[in-house]
Amino acid sequence: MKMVVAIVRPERLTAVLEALFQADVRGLTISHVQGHGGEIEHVETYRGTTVKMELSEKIRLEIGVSNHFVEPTIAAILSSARTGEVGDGKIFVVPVERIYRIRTGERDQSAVTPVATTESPDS
Amino acid sequence: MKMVVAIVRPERLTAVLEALFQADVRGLTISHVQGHGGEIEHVETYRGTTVKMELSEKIRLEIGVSNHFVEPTIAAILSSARTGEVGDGKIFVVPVERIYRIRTGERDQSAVTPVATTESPDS
Amino acid sequence: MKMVVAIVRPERLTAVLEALFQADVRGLTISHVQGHGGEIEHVETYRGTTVKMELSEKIRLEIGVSNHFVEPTIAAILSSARTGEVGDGKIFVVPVERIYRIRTGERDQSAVTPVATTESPDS
Amino acid sequence: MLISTALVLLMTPALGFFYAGLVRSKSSLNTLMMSVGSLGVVGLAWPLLGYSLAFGAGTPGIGGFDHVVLRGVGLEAKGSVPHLLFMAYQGTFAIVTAALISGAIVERVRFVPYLLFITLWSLLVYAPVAHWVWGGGWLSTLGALDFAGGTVVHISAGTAAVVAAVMLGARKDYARQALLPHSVPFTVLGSGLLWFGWFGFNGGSALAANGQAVLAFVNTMFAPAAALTVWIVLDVVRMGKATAVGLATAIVVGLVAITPAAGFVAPVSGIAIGALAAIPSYFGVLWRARTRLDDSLDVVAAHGLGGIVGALLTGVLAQRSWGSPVDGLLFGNPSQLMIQAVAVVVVIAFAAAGTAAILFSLGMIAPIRVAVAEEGIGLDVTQHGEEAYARGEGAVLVLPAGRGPSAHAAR
Amino acid sequence: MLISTALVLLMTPALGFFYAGLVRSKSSLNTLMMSVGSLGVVGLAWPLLGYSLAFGAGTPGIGGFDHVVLRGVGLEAKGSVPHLLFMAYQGTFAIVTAALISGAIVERVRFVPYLLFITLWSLLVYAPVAHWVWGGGWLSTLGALDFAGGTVVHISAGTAAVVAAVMLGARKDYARQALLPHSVPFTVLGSGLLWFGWFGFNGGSALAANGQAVLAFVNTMFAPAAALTVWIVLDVVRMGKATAVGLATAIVVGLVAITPAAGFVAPVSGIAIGALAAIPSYFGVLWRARTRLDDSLDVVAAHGLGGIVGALLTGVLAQRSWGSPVDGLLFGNPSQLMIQAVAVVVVIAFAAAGTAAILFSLGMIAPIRVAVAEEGIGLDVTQHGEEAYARGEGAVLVLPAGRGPSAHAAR
Amino acid sequence: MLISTALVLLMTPALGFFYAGLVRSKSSLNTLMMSVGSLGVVGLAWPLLGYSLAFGAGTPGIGGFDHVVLRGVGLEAKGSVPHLLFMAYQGTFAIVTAALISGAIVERVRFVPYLLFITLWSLLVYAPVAHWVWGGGWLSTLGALDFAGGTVVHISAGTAAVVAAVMLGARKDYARQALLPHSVPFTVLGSGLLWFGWFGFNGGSALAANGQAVLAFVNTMFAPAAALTVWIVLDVVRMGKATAVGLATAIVVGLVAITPAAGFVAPVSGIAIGALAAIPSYFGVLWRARTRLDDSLDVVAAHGLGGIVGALLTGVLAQRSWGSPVDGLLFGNPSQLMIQAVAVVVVIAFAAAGTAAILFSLGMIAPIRVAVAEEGIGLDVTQHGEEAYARGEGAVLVLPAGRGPSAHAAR
Ligand SMILES: Nc1ncnc2c1ncn2[C@@H]1O[C@H](COP(=O)(O)OP(=O)(O)O)[C@@H](O)[C@H]1O
Ligand SMILES: Nc1ncnc2c1ncn2[C@@H]1O[C@H](COP(=O)(O)OP(=O)(O)O)[C@@H](O)[C@H]1O
Ligand SMILES: Nc1ncnc2c1ncn2[C@@H]1O[C@H](COP(=O)(O)OP(=O)(O)O)[C@@H](O)[C@H]1O
Repeated sequence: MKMVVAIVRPERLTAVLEALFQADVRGLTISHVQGHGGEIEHVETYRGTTVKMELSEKIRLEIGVSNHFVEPTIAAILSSARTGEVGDGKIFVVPVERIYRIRTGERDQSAVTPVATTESPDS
Repeated sequence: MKMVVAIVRPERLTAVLEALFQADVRGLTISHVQGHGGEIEHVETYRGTTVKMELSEKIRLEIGVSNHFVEPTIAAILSSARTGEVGDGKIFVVPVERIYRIRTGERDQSAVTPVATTESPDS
Repeated sequence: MKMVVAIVRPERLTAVLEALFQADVRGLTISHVQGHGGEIEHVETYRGTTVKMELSEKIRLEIGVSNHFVEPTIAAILSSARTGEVGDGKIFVVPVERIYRIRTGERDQSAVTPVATTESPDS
Repeated sequence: MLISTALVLLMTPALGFFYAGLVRSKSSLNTLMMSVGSLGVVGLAWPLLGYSLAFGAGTPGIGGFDHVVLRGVGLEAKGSVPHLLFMAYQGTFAIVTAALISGAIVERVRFVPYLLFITLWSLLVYAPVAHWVWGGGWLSTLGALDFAGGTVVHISAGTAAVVAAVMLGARKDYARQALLPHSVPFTVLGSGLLWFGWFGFNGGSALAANGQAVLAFVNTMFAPAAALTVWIVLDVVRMGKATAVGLATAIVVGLVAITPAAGFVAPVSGIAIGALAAIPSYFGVLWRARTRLDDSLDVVAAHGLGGIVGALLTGVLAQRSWGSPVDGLLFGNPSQLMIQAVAVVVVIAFAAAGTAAILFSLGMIAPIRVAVAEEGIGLDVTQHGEEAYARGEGAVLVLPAGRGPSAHAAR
Repeated sequence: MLISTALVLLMTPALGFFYAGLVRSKSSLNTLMMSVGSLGVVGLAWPLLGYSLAFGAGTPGIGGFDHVVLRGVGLEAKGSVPHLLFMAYQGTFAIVTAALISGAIVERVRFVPYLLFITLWSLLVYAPVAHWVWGGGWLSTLGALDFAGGTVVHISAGTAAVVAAVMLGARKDYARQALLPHSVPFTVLGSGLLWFGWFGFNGGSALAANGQAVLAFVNTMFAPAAALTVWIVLDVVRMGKATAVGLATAIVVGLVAITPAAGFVAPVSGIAIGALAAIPSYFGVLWRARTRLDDSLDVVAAHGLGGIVGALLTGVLAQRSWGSPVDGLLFGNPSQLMIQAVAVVVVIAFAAAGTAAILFSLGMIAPIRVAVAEEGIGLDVTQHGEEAYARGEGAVLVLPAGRGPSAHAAR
Repeated sequence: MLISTALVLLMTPALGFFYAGLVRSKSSLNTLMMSVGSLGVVGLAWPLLGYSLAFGAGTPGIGGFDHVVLRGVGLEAKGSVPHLLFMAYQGTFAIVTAALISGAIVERVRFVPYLLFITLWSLLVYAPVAHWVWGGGWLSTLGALDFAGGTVVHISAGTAAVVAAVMLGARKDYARQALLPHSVPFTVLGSGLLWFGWFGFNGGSALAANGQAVLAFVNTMFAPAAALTVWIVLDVVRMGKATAVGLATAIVVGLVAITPAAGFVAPVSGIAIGALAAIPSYFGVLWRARTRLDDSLDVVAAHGLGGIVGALLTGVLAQRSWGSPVDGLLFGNPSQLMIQAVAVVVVIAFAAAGTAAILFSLGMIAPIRVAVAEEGIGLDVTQHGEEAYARGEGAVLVLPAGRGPSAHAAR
């Protein structure tokens, strides 16, 4: 199993969620983050104080998936989050050793499988 | 060493923290996240605009532990975070290669060991 | 490739960013988190209600780096984030299997290499 | 008078902010609307019926129906102000009194039953009490002093608060989790605007811009200042720190305590009332938090206790030389204190009985509390389908029912 | 009068908060400044020129230039108030009317062109219409009733709103993404302060603290209460839930509708106007959201529709026995309703044409809309170089240009 | 007058919001309480002692003790208003003046020493200066013009601000990190309410609703409008962008500058004063940020410079034909400008010396600054044990000391 961590632009979030749901990825967690990369900094002024803002708002998605879901998840994000401008973000794939579903205590494969779906255990 | 990442309900946080402290897990970091899973969506209306809210508030815990602490940590979370309703959240266990304590520069085992406690180095 | 995750004090963030940029680490993502460790708790009172605050504000940095960048990144954080008081935070190094740059679809090494820089592919 | 009325009207949204700042974010809109809603329902019930019950000719116990739907309320003078304006001014009092109660029962009440409750309460509890004291009823005959509403407004609301909190029970998390104010600045904003509005409340109660209005006004300025200072001292002595929530509370306590006395006592007595009233309320707040009584925003300690202390001290410190119709205990008239005590006790008893009866009856028709799960989610989403501070992530537009595919395609 | 003027002035920041709460956080300062900016530019243009165009002696169509730069505006009485005060009071109306329009075009307009637009609008559209109705122009000769600005203020602003929204186009995300209010408490705060200020707006329009002022005042209190209650009922019937944004909107609708009628109708009629006006505006808001018209904050539904309903109902319910110069339809004078309708139609036509002309001309000189990318980033950063709620992470101080290394070393 | 007093009282919480919005979230409550606390301690010290020092009969240098604890302050007329009301009105000025200083020393001062400081300051600095100018002291004998407090309020507070900022030193992060406003909307809210309250400040200073009050009122409306417009122009010229913080600041600068002149200059001169005053304050703000002077919220640039410019321009533009007792330079009386300059210089010297003496003495008794570590944590938690926006995670209820196990079990 893997954890797919993606940093995307806030304004693409709706599109990314849609793409993920269509790829049958239904469990995910997001958070507000701020990122620094190649983006152009913007300047703000408050009275006499001028500041360069080095960070821009991003959304971080964290998606635990079983192995055969990794590719579709990445494909969905890549296609939906892209604008082509600097600052589109990154995807990281991190190995996961175990997953539990807290509600039932189920482990690994079944922990990330929505109840209605069945899939071959290949994590 | 492992990183235990747990997504739990905000209203269970107090209970989870208590359970972790009792299991002698004293170092952890939390953040506010929003999750999508099997939860029932709720609808909001602002004047003529009706929206379906696909995400619900969750808390993410991130706990770096040495290997023999993994089981107690998971057990503590599983028992304290459960309500039995859909939306209780997940636990992910991710491998960690190194840990540093910034204050001292200590590494790995000793970096996650509170000063007062001693334990066998088995990570 | 690795993901370096660091928890630092908010008031050290400016220094940490500076140190990282000087170490040529230019891609990173931060978020607001709250941590519990050995810090002294503080007490707050709202009318008749007295509470102990078990969590203190921290900043979490998440930095995806290629292997030969791990050491400089850690060194930069360790030196810039330290105050010597309890509560300085931790660094975790997590293995990463793949990295994508969303804008271009580039993978791994080149996904975390700023356009202007060249480096040997050794992840 | 016009401006006094506007000032008192402003007190209701101000109260909403005072209260909303003190609750958790997930129920803050609901708390705000508990006040603002009163502007709607009580604001409508008053001209239609309430005013007549309170100020219509009637028995010593209650007014009649002669002014229902504002019949006979025109621009002719009633005392020194036009009748219509008098009615509106009194209406603002009814609105804010009903809204005061909400502080005791935040974060757990269904919105529509709540609106019914305060509407009925304003008609069946507030209007009679107002009649007794100000509408020519038996308490005014008895000679009870209540300049601007210590008994009518604050004691009756404080009593209703405790009864409602007991009958509806505590929030599920009360005394289990820390329930912290989500926005102390809003609470301070509310207290600042309340103070501002209270100048209309007390200053306007002289019903003219005369010497008594000046006295009431000045007392309304310095009594809270004294309460504020005493509260800071108590805070610093107890904890070494003065709290912002405490300051905001102290302002309200000082205002409540001076209300029945404002036009009847010397300015120095006004300062004394403010200073003295801070003490019982301060310890009342501390004591309440140790009990099982989830009077969530301390309506009892602030308005109930503050109102009682004010009403009794009025009986002690009132001075004919400062315009009071009778002297108080300190100026040689001990019986006035008795009369004040009678008024306090009777109003408490009546308001308690009335509130209980209304809540009980309503509870027969429909549940008043929300479900436990809804309490967990928060009342903003479950009662109003809104969030106070929406960020919009993960919000998916729902096409309005009537928008067919063609309309959509046309875009 | 003094205090009425101050109250109306407060309405403009209040409007800013009402509007700013309804937009996304990233453009909230811009929205707030669209109102506050009007205090600057329209507040300066009025004494320099606008007042003369509106109230200077002139033709039935427009005033003259005799009061330019306040020439001849002194402390001598104009009617019952000093001329200078009359000018200032009218100025507050001009300021708030121009600011009203901003609600239709939030989150997409460049700030400086916007300021030019409202300045010109206040001179070329508002001033003539004010002249027609209040400055001795042809609509006052015709006998159109407009107590405190139903046509002049609300219908003209509502019309300008729809024209501007159409000409500038919708926000890029409109009807694609959910655009949610970032702070409903600010919206409620704004509506509370608007109500408070509106007492000056309507109450002051009698230009004296007389019976008519009392009537206007009382109507300003109970009409919104009725609108509020009706809105709650409609919300509950439609969705089972009353919304806070709805409550805030209802207050404004009730206030708008009673504005032209405030000093001319019986209090009971005032309640009826508030209650009736809630209905078209309620459905107007729903209907608008299904269209492509991004009148973002529903200026048309609240001010346009509310103003029209109010203006027409004034023609129906006005009563000479309550101080109106003529009776309305219900009291035996059907022609008044015709006159009102004429006023409504003419003002709509003129305001539409004028707004379009100004926007078109401005658009020739410079783009009025921001670039699409700037819309994405938000107008606060792109137009003002500020964030409403900055947290300061990753902000690096830029040394001021003039600070050389020596100055720096000195530290 | 009553309402003017209420308006000025509202200015103090308004100022609290203006200031609190400009600081970091972690010290925002502290900043707010620095203003609200003044309502308590200065609000109590004034009737007890300050009023007597300022307005009691005495020497040209200071009043006496004849009105201590309000002795002899009753409802009899003092000039055109009741003595008691005059005292209260003046009290609101003392309160807000003391609170103004706090802007220079936010985020680093212990709360209780701060309260002692402003209390002493109001007695030892403010009261004498008020006596000189308004209480029959030597500056009024000299003929210095100060309508509503340009020297007494703004110059004295601005001077105290710079002295306190120098003596207490800069915040530890000043000029090292970006210290950004945590809530610009609160700052704008504060400036809006300040403007509203300032109508009482200037309008009420005529002590009657007469022609002079009208003039003062109108000037209070258009001078800030002019300052606002000029500030926007300066911002746009310098950076291409108008800022919201700038707008809020401009309003205050315009209000400050017109204060000494409000009832003495023609409306057109008032507009000129507002417009001219924006310029030095604008560049003052820019210049200050390059220095080591951590006058954190620019009290000196806004109130000090604005006050000086206003006081001097009063000497230039005052006109007997508009009610001023003497003409200014432009109207043929150059000596008035000299007198104004003397008043400015003397008040600066006295306020500087007095402030330094008080701070020095207090510093002998107890440290005034918080520890460096506390500055890092923020003053809300360390000084008040509260957070402005608590979310409640990780908050564990502490059982009150007195709650024994039995009481707990009973639950
Ligand atoms: N090495 C990294 N580690 C973590 N996050 C990164 C890294 N590089 C970039 N990011 C995140 O991705 C965002 C966009 O990255 P950037 O390099 O500017 O764009 P692009 O991928 O289009 O070249 C950044 O704001 C940051 O949040
Ligand atoms: N695959 C996943 N990856 C990351 N987070 C997840 C994943 N699945 C669920 N979550 C998180 O767990 C929460 C609850 O999950 P859900 O599937 O609804 O409940 P349950 O585990 O009770 O079936 C979600 O809101 C989301 O935050
Ligand atoms: N085991 C852990 N897992 C995750 N985060 C931790 C862990 N231990 C500490 N932290 C984070 O580091 C912060 C400081 O840790 P603490 O142990 O108090 O300080 P120190 O490292 O100086 O001993 C905590 O507030 C928490 O955010």
